[in-house]
Amino acid sequence: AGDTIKVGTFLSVTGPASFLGDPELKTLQMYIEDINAKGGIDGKQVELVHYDTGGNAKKAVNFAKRLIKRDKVDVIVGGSTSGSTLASMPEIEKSGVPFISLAGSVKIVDPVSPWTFKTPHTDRMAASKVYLDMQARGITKVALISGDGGFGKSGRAQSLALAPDFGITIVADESYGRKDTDMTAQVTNIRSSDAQAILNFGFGSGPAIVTKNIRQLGIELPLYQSHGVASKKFIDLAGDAAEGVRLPAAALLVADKLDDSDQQKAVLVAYKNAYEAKYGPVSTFGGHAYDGLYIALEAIDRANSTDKTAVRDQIEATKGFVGTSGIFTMSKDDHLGLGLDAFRMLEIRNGDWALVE
Amino acid sequence: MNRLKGFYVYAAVVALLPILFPDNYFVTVVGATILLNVILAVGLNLFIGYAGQISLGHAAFFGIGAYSSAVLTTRFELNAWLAMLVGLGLVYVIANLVARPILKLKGHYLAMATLGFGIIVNIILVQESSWSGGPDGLGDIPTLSLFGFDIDTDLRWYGMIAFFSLAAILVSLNIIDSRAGRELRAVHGSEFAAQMMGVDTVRTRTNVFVLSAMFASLAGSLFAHQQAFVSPESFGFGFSIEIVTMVVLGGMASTYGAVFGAIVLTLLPETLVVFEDYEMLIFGGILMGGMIFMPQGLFVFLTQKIRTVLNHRSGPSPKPQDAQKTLECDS
Amino acid sequence: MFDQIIQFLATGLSIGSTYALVGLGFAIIYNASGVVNFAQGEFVMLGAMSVVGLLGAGVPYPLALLVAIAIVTLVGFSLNKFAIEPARGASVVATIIITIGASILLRGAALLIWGKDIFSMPAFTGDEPIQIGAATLVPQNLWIMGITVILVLGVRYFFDKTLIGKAILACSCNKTAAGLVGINVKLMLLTSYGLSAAIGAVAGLLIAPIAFTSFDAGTMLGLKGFAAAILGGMGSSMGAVAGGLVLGVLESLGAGLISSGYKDAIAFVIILAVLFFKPSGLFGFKSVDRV
Amino acid sequence: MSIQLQQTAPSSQSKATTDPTLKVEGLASHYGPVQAIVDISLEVYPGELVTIVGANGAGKTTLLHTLSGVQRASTGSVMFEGEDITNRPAHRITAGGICHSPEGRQVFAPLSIEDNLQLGAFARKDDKTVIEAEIENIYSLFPVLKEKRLQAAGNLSGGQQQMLAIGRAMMGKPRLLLLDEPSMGLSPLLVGEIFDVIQDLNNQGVTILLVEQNARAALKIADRGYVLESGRVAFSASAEALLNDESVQKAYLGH
Amino acid sequence: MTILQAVNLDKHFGGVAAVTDLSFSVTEGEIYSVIGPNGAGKTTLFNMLCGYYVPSGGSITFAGKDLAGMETHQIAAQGISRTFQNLQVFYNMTVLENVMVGCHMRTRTGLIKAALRLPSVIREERQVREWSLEALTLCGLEHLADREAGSLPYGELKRLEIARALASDPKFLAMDEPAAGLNDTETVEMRQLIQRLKERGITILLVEHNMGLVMQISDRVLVLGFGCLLAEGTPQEVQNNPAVIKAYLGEDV
Ligand SMILES: Nc1ncnc2c1ncn2[C@@H]1O[C@H](COP(=O)(O)OP(=O)(O)OP(=O)(O)O)[C@@H](O)[C@H]1O
Ligand SMILES: Nc1ncnc2c1ncn2[C@@H]1O[C@H](COP(=O)(O)OP(=O)(O)OP(=O)(O)O)[C@@H](O)[C@H]1O
Ligand SMILES: [Mg+2]
Ligand SMILES: [Mg+2]
Repeated sequence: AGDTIKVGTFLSVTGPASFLGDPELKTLQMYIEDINAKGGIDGKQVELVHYDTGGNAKKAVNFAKRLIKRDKVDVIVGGSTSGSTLASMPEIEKSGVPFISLAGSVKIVDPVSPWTFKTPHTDRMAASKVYLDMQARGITKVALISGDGGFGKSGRAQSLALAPDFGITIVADESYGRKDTDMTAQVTNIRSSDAQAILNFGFGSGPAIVTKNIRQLGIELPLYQSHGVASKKFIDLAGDAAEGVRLPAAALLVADKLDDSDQQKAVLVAYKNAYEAKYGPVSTFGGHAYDGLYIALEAIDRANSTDKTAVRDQIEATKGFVGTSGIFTMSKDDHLGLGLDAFRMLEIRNGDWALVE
Repeated sequence: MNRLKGFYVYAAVVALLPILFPDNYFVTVVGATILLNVILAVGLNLFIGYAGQISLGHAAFFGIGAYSSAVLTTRFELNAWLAMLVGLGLVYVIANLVARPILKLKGHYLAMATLGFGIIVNIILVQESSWSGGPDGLGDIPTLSLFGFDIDTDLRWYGMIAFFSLAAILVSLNIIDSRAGRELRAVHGSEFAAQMMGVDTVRTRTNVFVLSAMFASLAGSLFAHQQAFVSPESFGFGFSIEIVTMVVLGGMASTYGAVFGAIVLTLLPETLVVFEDYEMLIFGGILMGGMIFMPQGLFVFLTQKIRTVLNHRSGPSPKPQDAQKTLECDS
Repeated sequence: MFDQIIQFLATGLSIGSTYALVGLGFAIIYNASGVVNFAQGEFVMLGAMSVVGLLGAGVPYPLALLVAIAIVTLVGFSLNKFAIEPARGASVVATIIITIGASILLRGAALLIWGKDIFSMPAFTGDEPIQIGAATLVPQNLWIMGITVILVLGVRYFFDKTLIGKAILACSCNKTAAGLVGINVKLMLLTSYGLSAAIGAVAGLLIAPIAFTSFDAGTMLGLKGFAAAILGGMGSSMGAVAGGLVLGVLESLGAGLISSGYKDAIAFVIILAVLFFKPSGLFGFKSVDRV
Repeated sequence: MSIQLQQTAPSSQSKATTDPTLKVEGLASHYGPVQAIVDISLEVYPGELVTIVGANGAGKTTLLHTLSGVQRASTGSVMFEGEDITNRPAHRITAGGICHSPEGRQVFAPLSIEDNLQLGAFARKDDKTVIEAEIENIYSLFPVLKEKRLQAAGNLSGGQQQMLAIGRAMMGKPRLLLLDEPSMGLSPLLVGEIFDVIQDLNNQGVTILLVEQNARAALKIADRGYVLESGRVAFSASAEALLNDESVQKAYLGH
Repeated sequence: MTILQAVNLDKHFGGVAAVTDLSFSVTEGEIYSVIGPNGAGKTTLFNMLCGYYVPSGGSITFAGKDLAGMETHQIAAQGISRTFQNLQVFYNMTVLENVMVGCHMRTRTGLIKAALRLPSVIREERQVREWSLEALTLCGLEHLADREAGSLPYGELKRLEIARALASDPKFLAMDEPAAGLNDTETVEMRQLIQRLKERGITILLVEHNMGLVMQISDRVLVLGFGCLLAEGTPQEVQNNPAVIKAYLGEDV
C-alpha cells in the first residue's frame, strides 16, 4: 500500500450480534476520522475498509479474503463474534496479515497463532472473576445457565472447566436458544436444585428474559451475568429484575466512578465522552475496537512501515498500552496481554452500575 | 442435435474467466462460491423443480458432507478424498433413512418435515461440541491435494470446484433428458398417473431426494476443505431457504435456471455490501421484484424475451390466464 | 416434581398461545391462496415495534396498541396489493419466494426505522406474578391466553359459518370457479392478508412485554408459528391453536425434563412423528382429489 | 364447410325488434401467441336458447371463458343488455347477471355440497330464506345432492359433480346462463332430464347459451345454433335447419 | 379364458357404500362394459382395480394373480393400464413426452445410466420416441406431438390419455368414459379406435354413458346400480332388462 494505511474490518453490524458490531464500527469510524484530521500516522492517512458479515461465518471468510486479496489491507481489526473470527483465521493465517480480533473466546489466542491477536477479555477470565467473587461470598453450589450460541457455549465450557479450581460444584446446567421467548422451564429446574447462586452466560435478549423469569419465580439467589450483558440496554430490558445482578466487566461502564488515581480513568473518560457525544450510551464492545485500532496503529507507527511481519512483531511488543479493557502487555506467547485485574466486578444498583469492592 | 450447446458455452465461460482474470477476487473467490452454490442449486432443482417436491432442509446435507470431511480429516486424519466418499456414503444412508417417512408427506407438510430435519441436524451440530466443535466450529481442516498437488490457492480451488460444478450440471442435464428425468416430471404432473404407467413413485422420489442430497454432500466436502473451517451456522435454516430461492428465482425445472439463480443470489449480496444498512431493504426488494415481474424465473423470462426478439413476433399477446386445468386443490 | 410439571405446563401453554396466534395468521392466508406467508413473523415484529415507536412518540398506551394494529394491517394490505396481486400467474412456490423477499424487506425497513436495539414494552397490566396453584404466571401470560382463545373462536366462526369465510376458502381451491360465482378473488385475498397481518400484530404486542422485540424478532416466531400451523393441520384454525399449544408444551417439558439444549429438536422430532402417522396434521383435512 | 345457409333472424317473431341480450362483435382471444378464437360475432336475444357446436378444439370453451371474464379478449367487444362488459373481471360479470357452468365442473372440492351451492348465490343480495328455498329446489332436481349435502364436493362421482356445477350456476339466478357441456358424464336418464331442465329454465325466461357435444339433443331444444370451426363462426342457422343440414350431420351428428 | 375376476368386492367410504358384493369376470380379448347411473360405483371399481383404493372386502384376480396388496405400479406391471375420468395428464410436459412416460415399463434406464448417458441410453431413447409416435398416430394426435399438453382442448386430452396408456403396451385397458366430451362424429372415431385395440388383442374394460357406443361394441355389459350388480349379459339382454331401463336408460331409449 502506497501512501495510506489500510485498516480492514469485518463486523457483525447487522444480525444477532449487531450489538457488538454496531458500536465497534462506529468506534473505528470515529477514531479514524479523528486520526486523519490530526494528520494521520507518520503523515499517512488511514483508510478503513469495512464489510458487514451479518454474523455469518461463511461471509466472514469471504470478506476476510476480500480484504486481503482485493483491498490489500495492511492490518485487520475485526471479527465481532468468536465464530466469525475462528472461521476466518485459517485464511488470515495463511495469508499472513496481522489480525486483531474483537471477539471473546479464549480459543482465539489459546493456542497462540502467529498472526492473530485479540483485545476483549476472554470468557475464561470472566468465569474466573465470577468464581472469585462467589468464593468471597462463600458460595460453593452454582446453577449454570447459558445461551446456546458461540458465546454462551464457550462460556459454559470454561465455567464447567474452571469450577473445581474454585471449589465450586455446578448443580444445574441449563441452556436456552437465542430467540427463545421464555426460560421459565429452565429456571424452574434451577429453583428446585440446591444452588446458592446462578450464573448466566449469554448475550442479546436472553439474559434479560432469564433475569426476569428468575425474579418472577420468586428466586432470591444471587444472580451473576457475564460480560456479554455489559451495556445499559440490559438494565433497560430487565428493569427492576436487574437489581442486584453482578457481572464482570471492563472499567468503561463505571468510568466516572473510578478513583482518580486509576491509570485507565483518563482513557476511559475520553472514550466515553467522545462516543456518547456522537452516538449515545457506550458499551464495552466499542471499547474493544478502540483498543484494537490503537494497538495496531501504534505498532505500525513503531514499525515505521506497513510490512506485515514488522507490524506483527511490533504488536507482540505492545507494552503497557492503556486501553479501555485494561492495560495490555503482549508477547510472543500472549496475544491478549490482559490480566484478571482488567475485569471489574460490577453490581446493578438503582438502575445503574456500581463497583463491588 | 445440439442438446449440450448451452453447456459448452457455459463451460467455456467458466474456463475462460480465471484465465482472463487470474487474480480477481470476484472471479476466483466469489466465482468459486458461485460454482459451489451451483452444485447445490442444480441438485435441489432435480427435487424441487423437476419432481415438484419441496425441501427446506437441504443445507443439512451440505452440512453433513462438510462435517464428515472436517471431522474425519482433523480427528481421524483420514485421507481427504476418502473422507469425502465416507461423507457421500453417510448422506446416502441418512437420506434414504429419512426419505421414507418424510416423503410420505406432500406440499407444505413436506416443507415442514424437511425444515424440521434441517433444524434437528443443526441442533446436533451445535450441541455435540465434543466432536463438532459446537457453535465455535471446527478449524484446521487440511486442504485437498490431487496427484501430490496441494489445492491451496484461490485459483486452484476455483478450478477444483469448477470441475465438480460442471460435472453436476452435465449429470443433471443427462438425467432430465432421459427416462429417469421424465419419471421425475411425471411424478410432478400426476403422481397417480405416473404409477399407472408403472413408475414406482416412492422409489423415484426417494432416489431423487438421495441424489440431490449427495450433490449437497459433495459441495459440503469441497466447502469444508476450501474454507478450512466449518461451523453450524453455515448450514442452518437460512441457507436452506437461500438454496430454494436460487432454484425458484432462476426458474424451476430448468437446470440453467438453477445455475442462473445461484449466480444472481451469490453475486447480489456481494455487490450490495456497499449499501450497508440498506442492504436488506434492497435485497428483499430485488427478490420480490424479480418474482413479481418474472414469476417463471429469471432464466425462463430472459430466454423467452430473447426468443421473441429473435422471432420478431409482433403484436402484444395478452397474458395467459391461469386457467385451472385440474380439479384438485393444492394440498 | 409434580409442582414443576405444573409450572412447565403453564409456561408451555402461555408460549404455545403465541405460537398459536402466529399459526393462525398463517392459516388465514393459506386458506385464501394456498400460500405460506413467510412474512408472517415480520407482522408480529412490526406490531411490537410500532407500539414501541408510538410510545416513544408520546402516544398513550391503549391508543398505541390500536394504532399499531392498524399500521400492520395496512402493511398486510400493501403486501397483497403491491407484491402478491401484481404477480399474476406466479406459482405457489414463486409466491412463497415473494413473501420471503417481503420478510427480508420488512426487516430491512424496521432496521432503518428503529435501528438494531432490542426494545422492551410495558405489560398490559403490570408485572406482579400471580400464583395459580403450583404455577407462577405474570398477568401478561393470561392476556396472551385469553386473547388467543377469543381470536381463535372468531376466526373459526368466520371460516365455518360466514359466507365470506367460505368464499375465501373457495378462492384457494379454484380461483376461476370462484370468479364465476361472483367472488371478487382480489378482494378476498386483500381481506385475508389484512386479517392475518392484524392477528400477527396482536401476537406481537401480546408477546413483546414478555420477550422484548427487535427488528429481527419475527423470524423465529414465524418459524414456530409455521410449525404450529402444520402440526395442527394447515388451514384449520383449531389446528393452529392445538399445534401451537402442543408445540409450546413440548418445548417447555422438553427443556424442563429432558434437555434444554435439545428442546427444539425434541419438539421437531415429535412433530415429524405426528406427521408420519397423520400426514395432514392433527386437525387437517385429508386432501380430496379423485381420479 | 361450403354450404350457405341463410343468416337467420332470431326465431320468434317478437325478438327481431328487441335488442339482443348478448351481442358479441369481432371477438378474438389468444393463449400466448396462439389464437384460439378469431373474429367471432354473435347475438343472443332475450329468452332465446342458442347452442354452439364444434369439434374438439374449435374454441367453444374459450369463447365462453371470454364471455364470462375468465379469459381476456384481445380484440372485439361483448355487450350484455346494452352494456359493454368486455374484459370485466369475472366476478363483476357474474354479479351483472351472467352465470357460467364451466367445462370440467370446477367444483370447490374441499367444501361441502351445500357450501358450493350457497357460494353459487354469492353475488346475490337475496335473503337467506330465499336462497335456502332455492337450494331445496336444486336438491329436488338432483336428489342425490341432498343425500350427500354435507360431504366434500371433491368426493362426488363425476356425474354428481356435473349436477353440482349446473346447480351452482343456477343458484346465481342469471339472466344469461352459459353452459359448457352440461350433459358430460351424466347417465342417459339424466341427460334427458338435464335437457328438460334447460328447456324449463329457458321457458321461465332465462336466456341460455349452450355448448354441447351432444349436438342432436341440443339442437332439438335450441332456437338457433352457431357452428364453430377453428375458432371462427363457420355459419349459423335455426336449430331446425342445422339438424337437417347434411354437412352438419356428417361432421357433428355422426351420420 | 378369464383374465380378470372380481369376487365379492366391497368398498365403503365411512358410511357410504360405493360398491357392494360385486362379482364378475372378464374374458381375454373381449370388450366388457360397465354402465350404471351416476354414483353407481364404476369409477370406484376402476380405482380398486388399480390400487388407488384398497377394497373393503373381496378380491380381484388378474391373469391368475391376486392383486391384493399390490401397489399401483406393480399392478401396471401385470399389463393393466387405464385412462381417467378426472383427467390425469402431465401438464408440465409436451404431448409426446406424456406418451413417452407411457413407455416406462418397456425400458430400463435408471438414474446412474442416465447420468452417464451411455450409448444404450441413446438407443433406448430413439426406440421410445418411435413407440410413442406410433401410439399418438393411432389416436390421431401425431400432429400435436410437440405441443404443451396443457394447451390441448378437453377432447384431445382424453385421447392423449389413451395414447399414453397404449404406449405401455397393455394386455388390459380400462377406459373411464372415453367418449365424454366428444361429439357424435368423434364418438364414431373413438369406436373405431377401440375396435382396433380389440383387434390387437387388448382386453378392454369400458365405462361409458354413451349407449350408442356401448351397445355397438361391447361383447358383454355389466350394469351397476348403487354399487350392486343390477344385470349382466349381452348388450341385447341388458338393453331390454326392465330394471336397467328404469334405473338407468330411461323409458324413451
Ligand atoms: N391453456 C391453453 N393454452 C394454449 N392453448 C390452449 C389452451 N386452452 C385451449 N387452447 C387452444 O385453444 C383452442 C380452442 O380450445 P377450446 O378448449 O376452446 O376448444 P373446445 O371447442 O372447447 O374443445 P373441446 O370440445 O375439446 O372442449 C384449441 O386449439 C386449444 O389447443
Ligand atoms: N373418496 C370418496 N369418499 C367418499 N365418497 C366417495 C369417494 N369416492 C367415491 N365416493 C362415492 O361413491 C359413489 C360411487 O362413486 P363413483 O365415482 O365410483 O361413481 P361412478 O359410477 O363412476 O359415477 P359417474 O358415472 O358419475 O362417474 C358416489 O356416491 C361417490 O360419492
Ligand atoms: Mg371445451
Ligand atoms: Mg365415474
